[in-house]
Amino acid sequence: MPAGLASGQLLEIYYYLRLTRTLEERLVALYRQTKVIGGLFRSLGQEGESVASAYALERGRNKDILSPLIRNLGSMLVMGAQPIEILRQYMAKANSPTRGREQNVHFNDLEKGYLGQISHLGDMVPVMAGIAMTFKMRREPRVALVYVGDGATSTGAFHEGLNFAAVQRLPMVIIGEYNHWAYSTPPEKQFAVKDLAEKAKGYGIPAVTVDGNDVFAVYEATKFAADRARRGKGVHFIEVKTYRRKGHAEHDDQHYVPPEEIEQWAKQNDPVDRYVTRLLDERLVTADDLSAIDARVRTEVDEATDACVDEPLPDAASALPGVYADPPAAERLWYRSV
Amino acid sequence: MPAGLASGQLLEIYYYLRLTRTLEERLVALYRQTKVIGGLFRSLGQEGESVASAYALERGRNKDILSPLIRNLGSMLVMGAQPIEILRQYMAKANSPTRGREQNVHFNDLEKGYLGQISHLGDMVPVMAGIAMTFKMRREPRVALVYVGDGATSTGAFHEGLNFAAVQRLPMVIIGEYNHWAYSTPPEKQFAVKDLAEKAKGYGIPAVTVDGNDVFAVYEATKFAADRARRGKGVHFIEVKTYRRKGHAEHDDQHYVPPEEIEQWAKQNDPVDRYVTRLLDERLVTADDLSAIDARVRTEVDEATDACVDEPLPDAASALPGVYADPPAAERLWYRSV
Amino acid sequence: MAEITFLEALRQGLWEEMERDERVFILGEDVGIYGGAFKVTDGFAKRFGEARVIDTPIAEAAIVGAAAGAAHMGLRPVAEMQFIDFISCAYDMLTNYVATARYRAGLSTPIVVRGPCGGYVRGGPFHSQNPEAAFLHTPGLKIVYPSTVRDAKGLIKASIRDEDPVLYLEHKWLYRRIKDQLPEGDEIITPIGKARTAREGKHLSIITYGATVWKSLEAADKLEKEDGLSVEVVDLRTLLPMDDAAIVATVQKTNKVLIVHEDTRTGGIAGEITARINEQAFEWLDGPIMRVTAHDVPLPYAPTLEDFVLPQTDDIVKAARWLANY
Amino acid sequence: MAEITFLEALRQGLWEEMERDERVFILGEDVGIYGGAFKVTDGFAKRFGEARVIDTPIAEAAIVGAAAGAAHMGLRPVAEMQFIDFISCAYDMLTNYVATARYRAGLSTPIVVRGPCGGYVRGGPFHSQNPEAAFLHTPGLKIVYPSTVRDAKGLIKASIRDEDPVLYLEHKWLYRRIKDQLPEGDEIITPIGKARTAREGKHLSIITYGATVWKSLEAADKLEKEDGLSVEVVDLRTLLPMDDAAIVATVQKTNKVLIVHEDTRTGGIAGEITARINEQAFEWLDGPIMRVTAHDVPLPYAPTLEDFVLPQTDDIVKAARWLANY
Ligand SMILES: Cc1ncc(C[n+]2csc(CCOP(=O)(O)OP(=O)(O)O)c2C)c(N)n1
Ligand SMILES: Cc1ncc(C[n+]2csc(CCOP(=O)(O)OP(=O)(O)O)c2C)c(N)n1
Ligand SMILES: [Mg+2]
Ligand SMILES: [Mg+2]
Repeated sequence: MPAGLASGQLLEIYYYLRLTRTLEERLVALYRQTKVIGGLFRSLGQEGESVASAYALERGRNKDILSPLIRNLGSMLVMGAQPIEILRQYMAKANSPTRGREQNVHFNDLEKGYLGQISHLGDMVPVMAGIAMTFKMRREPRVALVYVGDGATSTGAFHEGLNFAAVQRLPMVIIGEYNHWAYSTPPEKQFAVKDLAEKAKGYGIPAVTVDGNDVFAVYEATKFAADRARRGKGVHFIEVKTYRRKGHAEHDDQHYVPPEEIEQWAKQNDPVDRYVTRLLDERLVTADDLSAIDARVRTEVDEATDACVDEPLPDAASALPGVYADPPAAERLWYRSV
Repeated sequence: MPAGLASGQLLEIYYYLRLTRTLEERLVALYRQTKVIGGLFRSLGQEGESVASAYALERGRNKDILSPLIRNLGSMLVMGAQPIEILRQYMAKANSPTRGREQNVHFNDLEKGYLGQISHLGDMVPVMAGIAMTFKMRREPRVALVYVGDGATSTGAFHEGLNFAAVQRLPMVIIGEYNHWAYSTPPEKQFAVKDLAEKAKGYGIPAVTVDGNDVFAVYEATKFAADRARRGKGVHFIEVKTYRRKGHAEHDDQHYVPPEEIEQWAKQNDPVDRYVTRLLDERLVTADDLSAIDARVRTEVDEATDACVDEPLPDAASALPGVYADPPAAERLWYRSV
Repeated sequence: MAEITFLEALRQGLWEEMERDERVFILGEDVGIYGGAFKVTDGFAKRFGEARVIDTPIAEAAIVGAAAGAAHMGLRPVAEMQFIDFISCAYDMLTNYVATARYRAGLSTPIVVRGPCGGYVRGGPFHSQNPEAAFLHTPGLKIVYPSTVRDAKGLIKASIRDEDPVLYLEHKWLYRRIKDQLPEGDEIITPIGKARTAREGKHLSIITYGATVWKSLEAADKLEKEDGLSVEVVDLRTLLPMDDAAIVATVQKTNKVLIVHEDTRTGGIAGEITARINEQAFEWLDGPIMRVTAHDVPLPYAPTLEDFVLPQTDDIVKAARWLANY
Repeated sequence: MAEITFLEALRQGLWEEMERDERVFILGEDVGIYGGAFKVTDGFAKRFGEARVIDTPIAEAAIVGAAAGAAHMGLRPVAEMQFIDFISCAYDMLTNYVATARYRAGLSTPIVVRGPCGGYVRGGPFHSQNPEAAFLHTPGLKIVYPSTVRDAKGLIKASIRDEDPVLYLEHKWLYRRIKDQLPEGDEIITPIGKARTAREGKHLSIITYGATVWKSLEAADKLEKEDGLSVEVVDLRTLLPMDDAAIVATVQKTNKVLIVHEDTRTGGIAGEITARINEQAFEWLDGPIMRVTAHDVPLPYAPTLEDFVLPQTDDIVKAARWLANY
């Protein structure tokens, strides 16, 4: 079995790949119906690295913890985030994990193992270093995994956090996503090295570059890095080469991208297609296994959508509580009660 | 002649080395007499790299520009800062370059070629990148040189500024000062690489490590880097290995330093001693040449001290003007005139 | 004379300054071929070249710091923050290095840092901020915040020509919502440091800026119709340095002041305005200076929550009524 | 009962919390073997080990961010800024990530960020800052600023035990200048959010905090002796959330308010206090609320300049006299 994955696991990975893509397609439909509030961010063409890297972690109550970015929906699903939670977040529903306070994938469940990001790029690297530091202090065999985009590696926060973790030899894995774009900015305007791995080596940690659209390669690299970190050997950097096939967000028409480039990646280098081809070529699973999963995913996404699409937005006054543990709620402004 | 330096230049370099050390010794005396206001920072043992790197630049009106740190007094003197300016700064005199507003070496003369730092470490790297960017935009054959301590390489500002300069291929030289301490913090608690040069390579720029207490080595490395930058080949990083023989500032008793370590550097690896020994061994200058310079320096420092030590502090109300070009002055507070 | 949007006016102002003065250049994230997240610099790279419209790495401290270095050397950089929320990453560079440069070291640092700010657009906590209060106690920095099409253009031009660093705040909600005609030909410059009377009135003054200028005007109309109240609306336009003369004048005229801003109540700049009125026009007050502001919470994302947290026209109406009857 | 300094009281408070609760740990620059630039953590590494007293790289954003991550996991980090001036480098992390965490994502982030602040010590523009105003419009953050030996200890202990992030500001000028005896044995906790009446009075109230509490007390003595004025001095102790009840109470008692702080006038927190009094106790005012503050300049380094720029006892005396005669 490739990467020592049992066929049950191979199908589970396929399930998460398919779920990520189908769920995002559903979000696009809802976006077009103006049911999504704010922007919509796609990971089309990058689902492989998100799912495979998360799948290589130890999952379940209080195991490893990762910090996803807007294009790591797949990694959250692997850690146990539910499609209905994602749908509710994007539609700012009262029942969404953040009760309509924050957007899209910006939410967390530390027990399941994911910490929601904030928009300010790079900030999650120091924060995840702090989580890894806690694992080390408590001698818990746990790992913190943080994703960072090729563009976000230019931020001071990324530098401070990665260096901090490297010096302290914290159990942390960083996935550097070389997806060829930071909004409209290409890598050559973002850094002067060819590979993010070169950059990472400057922190005194091992760094590898893998084919980000090869599910098995990403899975194996992450497993190796996580096990190594778990054994107390410190931070490990994994660069995944992939491609952002959609715009920065749905509004972005990608006029700055040579169209044939997207075409080519879609046709020849789609992570899901490549995964399926290999599974079938090597007779690891049957076409029926896969179409069964496709059907199951469709049903799940349909049911999740139906269950929440008509849910109410949060009650206005619910905006006040929870700024502090104590005092319990911000005061209502005086003129609201005159 | 070593490094292609004529004997006149060799003596000039010696003059700046001696001037730096003598001037700092004078400041210590003034500090003990409580004439210095605030802290006193020494570059004892590091004078070589400051003087040699600055000496390798093109100097004179509107040529190269450098940005010194608290331990780069020597580099400022080479660029034309006057001993009396330094003395006045440390004593916060009315006639000091900043008229008592800022401390020690925090002042500038952009025409002579130095930009004063602010205390916040790392911030000068982006600023000097901006100056280098101007040289590039105007196609001026000028270079910006910025010093950064081993500790300050941990800051986000260093990372953002260096990466920015590297991507834009700006005419900039960075001197990374590996002086074994950041206040009380040793390099191994500051970064996980052995040499700062390894760190710099992660930015896609050439980086070398040189013996920072070998005046000729630093001079040659800087000259090479500056010429290269001048030719439009972009940023160059030079790590100088040296040693901070005094505490972070005069108040620091260095209890965290193995005393023999300081001893050893003082005895076997003092940059001035090494320079003198070589000059004499190779008969490049005579002992008389040197003692003549020693005498000249003593006189200059004495005269500068006598000329300013009894000068007045700034007039109180001079604190108000110059926050903006317009409005011309901050208002005096109402109760000062009731 | 064609109608143009607030955004187009800003764009024109930038464009004209780039044409007028070759020392002016733009740097920021995606400002080049892409033309900026909100298309403010659309077409600039084509016209002025990539050497004067520079796409930078994602590094706000480097953007502001590099702008400062270039300004020391005589250039006139205009730095864009993709959203003004990200200026927090350059907080140190702007407050410690840039703002103090002239005072501490005699350096001139004529830079403009500009970017989209403000809420009412479902941006959530990190794409809706109003950072003015965090920069108000920064001597050496100027802060301008236009609310009209004319001032969007007039203030960007004045900011670029100013000898000191200017933080130029542009409200996203105004970008395409506000339209006006500008006289062609004659140059539009709005002096920095001067407020504007957006509406004359005699019973009560509303002092405000940015998006809430429009909500205040709406409220003023309503109060006129429904209560026969004559409400004066003062648009500060420049927040730092503040136009004390204009503030005092309106207090002396109406004797009642309501300060309206979109920022949270606690620590918002209404406090500073209140203190200045106390010091300079206390005797002229016929009632307490009151505030209409956002609630003291991070700005939530759901429309129901955002609308509840941010000040609305009805809030202004209610508060003004209460104060008028005081 | 031995007399101890302000600094020793802070040190004791930290020490006791480290002894009491193994979840508490310290991180910062040179806090370990060196014991911190001002020796606040002197001896801690020896007693508690380097695993709980962590020397970090020079990276304030990482220090605060890592503290936040550890706090999410149940630890109680105390992060030291070597000088509070450098917190500007963590401005984004503290205001955007840390302060919003509970509200936006239900995360608990009980961290303390502490460091030496303030002037009167010839520190120049970058070693003398008072950052409180920049953080005042940050819902989710608490700000405490002790002025007494007792509160130095009581507030650090309360801050460490608080469920939310606290910015603990310690004035360098008080470190070794202020001494007091503390009862041994019984535990000293100063509740967050409660002001303190430093001096009872009936003619006029001075509302202040930090170093200027002592200058205000000095002024009050002088005014008593020379003018027979009875001046009340309120020490806020907690700046966020503010103790409105205490502020209103003193206004109702004396009807005249002078606000004194060391920060620059424009944008300093006196504005917020003035606004709150206007809203809650306007009718009780027999005179304008006036401010005694620093001038609006970066703090210069020369003694003559620093003394001129910062508020002095005589300034408070003059201003109070003026207000008393109003
Ligand atoms: C500090 C900061 N600056 C700017 C932005 C605006 N911004 C949001 S996403 C983005 C591009 C990110 O590119 P990359 O890190 O490569 O991630 P990708 O979108 O490719 O997944 C930018 C500039 C931000 N969120 N944070
Ligand atoms: C951003 C920032 N954080 C902390 C400090 C306090 N500080 C001043 S000097 C110093 C040590 C600097 O070490 P290094 O960069 O190696 O320079 P060196 O003193 O060795 O020349 C520290 C921590 C500062 N000035 N700026
Ligand atoms: Mg990218
Ligand atoms: Mg050092």
